[in-house]
Amino acid sequence: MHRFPEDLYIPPDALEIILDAFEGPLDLLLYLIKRQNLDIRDIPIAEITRQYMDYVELMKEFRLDLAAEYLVMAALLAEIKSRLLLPRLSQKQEEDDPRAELVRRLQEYEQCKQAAEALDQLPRLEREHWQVQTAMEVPKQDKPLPEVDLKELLVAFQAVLKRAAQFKSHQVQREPLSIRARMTKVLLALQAKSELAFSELFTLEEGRRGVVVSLMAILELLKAHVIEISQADEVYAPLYIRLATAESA
Amino acid sequence: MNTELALILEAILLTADKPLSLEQLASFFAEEQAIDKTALKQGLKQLAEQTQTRSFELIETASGYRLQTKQAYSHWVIKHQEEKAPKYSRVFLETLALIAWRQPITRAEIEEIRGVAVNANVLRALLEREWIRVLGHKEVPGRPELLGTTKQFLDYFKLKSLEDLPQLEELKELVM
Amino acid sequence: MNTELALILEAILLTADKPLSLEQLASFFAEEQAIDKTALKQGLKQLAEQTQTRSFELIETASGYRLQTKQAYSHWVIKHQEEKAPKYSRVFLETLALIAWRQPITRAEIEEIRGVAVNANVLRALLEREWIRVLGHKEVPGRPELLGTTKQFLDYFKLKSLEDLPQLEELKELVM
Repeated sequence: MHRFPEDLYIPPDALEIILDAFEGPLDLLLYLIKRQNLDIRDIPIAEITRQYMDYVELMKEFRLDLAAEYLVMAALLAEIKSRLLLPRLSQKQEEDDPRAELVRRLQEYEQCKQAAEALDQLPRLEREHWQVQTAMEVPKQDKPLPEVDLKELLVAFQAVLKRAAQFKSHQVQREPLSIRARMTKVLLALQAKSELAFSELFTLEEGRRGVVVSLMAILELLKAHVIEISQADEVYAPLYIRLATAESA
Repeated sequence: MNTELALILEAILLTADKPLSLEQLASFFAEEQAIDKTALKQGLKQLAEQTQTRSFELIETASGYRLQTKQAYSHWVIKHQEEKAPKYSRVFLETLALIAWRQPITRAEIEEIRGVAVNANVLRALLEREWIRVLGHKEVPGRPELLGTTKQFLDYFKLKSLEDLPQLEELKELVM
Repeated sequence: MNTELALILEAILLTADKPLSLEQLASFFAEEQAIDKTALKQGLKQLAEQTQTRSFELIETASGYRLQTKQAYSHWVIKHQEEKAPKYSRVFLETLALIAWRQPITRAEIEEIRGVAVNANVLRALLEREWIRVLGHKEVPGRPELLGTTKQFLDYFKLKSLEDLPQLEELKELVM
């Protein structure tokens, strides 16, 4: 069993907090450097790598869900360490400190942290200040309601689907609207009449396609536990549809 | 402290969204600073005096105290309402769009697609405008409401039926 | 009329639900009483002076003027909220900070600096609050979106412009 890094306080029952406490590998590295008052620009790579690996091992030991980024950083540190150990062949290489890129990233991240703190310090609404308002006693006019154009609505729909797709790995599936529209129709009919015969939900004039749409809508509603179907105990008794009740769910 | 009390009360009332009773006002003060009704009333009296030179005044309604614009200024203030045609927010339009194209849909499903909590005010506004209604309940734990559009919605957008809602593919043509 | 103007402005701002620009304020006055910007500014200055003895103050943010409670009263006013003031997580603040200071910036660039994947919920919450927006696309393969902050962001943090963001320390050179 690994030793806990000495100066990190770990609440006994919440080891996950170690992982939560850091925003990522750069944050963890920065913490290791800062707590020893080291200069970011001149990190003792071997020592810092050892400490970093201690944490990573500890996290692995407790089977914490270690983000891949932590392992990538571990590999990078090991690589820098080995390059530093290699004998320097020429003058030119001396200028080329293998740590340079890491230092740049650490500095950049530190600056980001600093910016976040600066932002948090700014006085803001809902914490230091509130917008003030007085009540207004004016004759209530008929306030015109906002107007909406169907095109606007369609654009909003497209925007929300686009955003959803961006944030999700799977596309929001496109269902034919006709089925969804029919689902609403069925529900409205069930609100007017608590029970409907299965056959009442089909309009033969709509033809084959209409019947299929109705059937799909009914199946969708069944699947979603919104309606239920019942049949009397006779073989050819008609099917009845009603809104699902809690007991039937 | 006394003048200070009037100002604290002013700050509280200016950020309240409804009239506040004496009890409610008292609850704004921590135990160690507890303030009795007499002191509160005195603070309010002082505030009322101080606002004589301001554009707003302290009034007491059935449910408590509130600061409101003086009548003399209603002439200007009323123009807030005359402001150009109001517009619905993006949140409003997106919520309505999802209810229209994806009905019957639950609140949780809207949240799932939009990725953020559904704004209660938006739903209320949609219900008030009678553009949406509760079609039924999904018989799963919590029995969430299934939302759908109304006839009024169709009428407003001059649609004969939901099938007439344009498909996304038509967007290009519409925008052109 | 002069003191009166300050009070009229007070009444208008006290009944506004967002900051109002000089142009917007001017539109509250009828043609026959038209007020030019110099006069308006003077009225606002007077109002600012008058509110020195009140619990609220006049401030100018990116989109205009607004009246807000003075910081000294936040202690009381905060009790309107059932919970404590919203606290933003480090991920939230760091992501927002990068977008604010480094805009226009792509999602990949944020990931590169923070060393971890961007949290989709954070971006969504920022978009929903309308603190960030898509400014355009970077013309590289994949055409990633370029993110930047909005006026609402500036208003919330009481900033007049992006230049008012606190200065950050410069990056230093590597010690060799």
